[in-house]
Amino acid sequence: MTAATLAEVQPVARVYGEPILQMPQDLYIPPDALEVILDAFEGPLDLLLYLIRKHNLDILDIPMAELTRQYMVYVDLLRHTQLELAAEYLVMAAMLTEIKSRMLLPRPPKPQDNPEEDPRAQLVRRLLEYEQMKYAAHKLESQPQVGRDITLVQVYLERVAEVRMPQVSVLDLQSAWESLVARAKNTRHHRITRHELSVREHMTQILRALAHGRFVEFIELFNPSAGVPELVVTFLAILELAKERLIEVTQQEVYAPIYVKRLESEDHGRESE
Amino acid sequence: MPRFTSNALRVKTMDENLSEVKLILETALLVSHEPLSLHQLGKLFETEIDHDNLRKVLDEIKVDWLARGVELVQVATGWRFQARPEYQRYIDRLSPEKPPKYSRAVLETLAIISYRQPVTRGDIEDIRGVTVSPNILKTLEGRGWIDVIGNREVPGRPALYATTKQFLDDLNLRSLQELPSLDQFIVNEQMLITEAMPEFEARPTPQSDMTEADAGTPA
Amino acid sequence: MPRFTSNALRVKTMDENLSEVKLILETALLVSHEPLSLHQLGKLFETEIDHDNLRKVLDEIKVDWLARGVELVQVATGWRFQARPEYQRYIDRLSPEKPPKYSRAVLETLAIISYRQPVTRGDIEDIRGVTVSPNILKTLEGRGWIDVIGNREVPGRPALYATTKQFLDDLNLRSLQELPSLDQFIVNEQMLITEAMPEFEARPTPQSDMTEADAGTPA
Repeated sequence: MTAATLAEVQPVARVYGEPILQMPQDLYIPPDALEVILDAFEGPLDLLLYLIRKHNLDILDIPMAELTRQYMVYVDLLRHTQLELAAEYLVMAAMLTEIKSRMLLPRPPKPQDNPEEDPRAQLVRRLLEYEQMKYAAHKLESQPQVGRDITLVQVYLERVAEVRMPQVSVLDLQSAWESLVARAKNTRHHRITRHELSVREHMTQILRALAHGRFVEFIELFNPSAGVPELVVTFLAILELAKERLIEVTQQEVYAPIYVKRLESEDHGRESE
Repeated sequence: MPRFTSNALRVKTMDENLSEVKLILETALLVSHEPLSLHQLGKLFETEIDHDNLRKVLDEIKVDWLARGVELVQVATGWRFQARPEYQRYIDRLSPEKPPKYSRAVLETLAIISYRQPVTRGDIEDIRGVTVSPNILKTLEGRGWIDVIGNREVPGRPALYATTKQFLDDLNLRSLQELPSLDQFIVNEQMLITEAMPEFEARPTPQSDMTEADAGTPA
Repeated sequence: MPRFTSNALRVKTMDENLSEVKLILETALLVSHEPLSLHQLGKLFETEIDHDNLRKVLDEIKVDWLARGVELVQVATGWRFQARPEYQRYIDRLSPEKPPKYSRAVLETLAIISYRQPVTRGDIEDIRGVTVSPNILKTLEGRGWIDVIGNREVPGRPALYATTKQFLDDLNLRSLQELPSLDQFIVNEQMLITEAMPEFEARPTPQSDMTEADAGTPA
């Protein structure tokens, strides 16, 4: 191993309990340290990049022979323990060898339309791409992160378990009615006109007004200020109620006040409920 | 654990110090998932702050938040910020759960009562062509949308159902007349080509319609 | 559908209305577990408020909170309140729990997906020069930071990975354009030697394992 040039205090790794105080300065890594050190790299590209950067090699002028020899040593050592990783280093070694051999071969005259690329160019591109992504990973890691550097506000909300009631719209009612009529079409027709609805609404109102079996004077059921159509509809509602035997309309004598009363309680009483 | 010197607390005057303490307490309480006890709140600071002083600052924060949608409250395990209940309905709109739906039987029964009131259960059964379970009427009564307004004077004195004022309110109607007219439907039924869906505006209806309808109903 | 009237919004003056809108927005943002988009914020109100006006009110809230320990920020999926970084060290004293620290393999994979998306596992392997274990992708998917957005139409139809909006939210970003620029890398290429250098931890080495394995393997 060459003399240490960096004075590092923390051991970078331990091999057989012995601290390694710095990364190996040579391309050559002692076999003892290899496993530990290779573990620290993400793969052959990472190691190659490290070696190039560490030795301040020109990325365009990699000493291929030396690197290749070194890689073969790694492959040999790795194949016992990490076969898959060994394969990846082997691929890299093969690539390095190929580059080296192509550089040694005499170059044939290049055809004009297919200029031969420097065999190292592709490797260099890959190394630069990888290095850029390592840089990107570093940048991403230093980006503030929720949970690590940023805490989100979270104010408590006591949710009252509200019973949610189904919502019904008038359109729901309309379509329910339409499907009813569609179903009953063959037997009967239900024609609900606006006019009839208003009569029915008044029937309900009158029955409510006559609650508790009290007598109400006929004219009290009318609201004279509401206009003629309203009066007519109220009158129709009273007639309809009388026809359905829901109310009783009585008059003692001609021109005496007319009284209206609900029919029920007189004959039957509420005990039937 | 290494403790870093707090620049924020290394301040010149007491007042400044206090306002920073307040900000730190407020921030911690806003981000905390659970109530923070005085003991926990004390741990926020390098220099010890006694509980009386902490309580004083917390009371100040409480006052600061009086006019907001969120309030600082003290619960069994400590202090926490919580949204005022009045704001829940707004927040609920963010994650609307599918509201429950009434069954077709309930909707049809409601439609019959709305359009044909007052009606007995028998009337409803006649129109629907099937038995009406008491649960359906109970559901609608429970909702406050229908009630019994009397009994029909026929054997058995069946109860007469009608819709309530609350039904109109809940459906945003002023009167039953604002229910969709079904005239349009009848026209369609008669295979006369017409355009759009019925609209809610009042349309004059021929008086004779009702008479006809009545006459047309088989006795 | 009938819309029910909101008392809180039925106010006398424009000013009152606006301050109520502000309180509702602030409260919803303080309570929400995730960022709220303008669309979601709009749903808080009965009456429609256009996005420009919402944005104006949000900006006002932002200003209101300038001198506090908490700030209103906009990220990819919307707006959220978060503690200012200066206050993080106080908060850390309350709950020192941190999300997992990722290995270099995970970080490099994430970087490649972030900056080169959409990419297949093969693309990632080409760049890193090693096999990408499925666990790495699972880790990132589990965090909700990446997902499969399709398949490349080549033999085997490999899955295409991309980053999610949650990834942007978690990194406090509004869009991929806000990812740290890599331009500097090209300029400072030569200065990367130390930054790119792997860190070594003093790790107990399975020495005996290696010896055994070596010994056990026939030469």
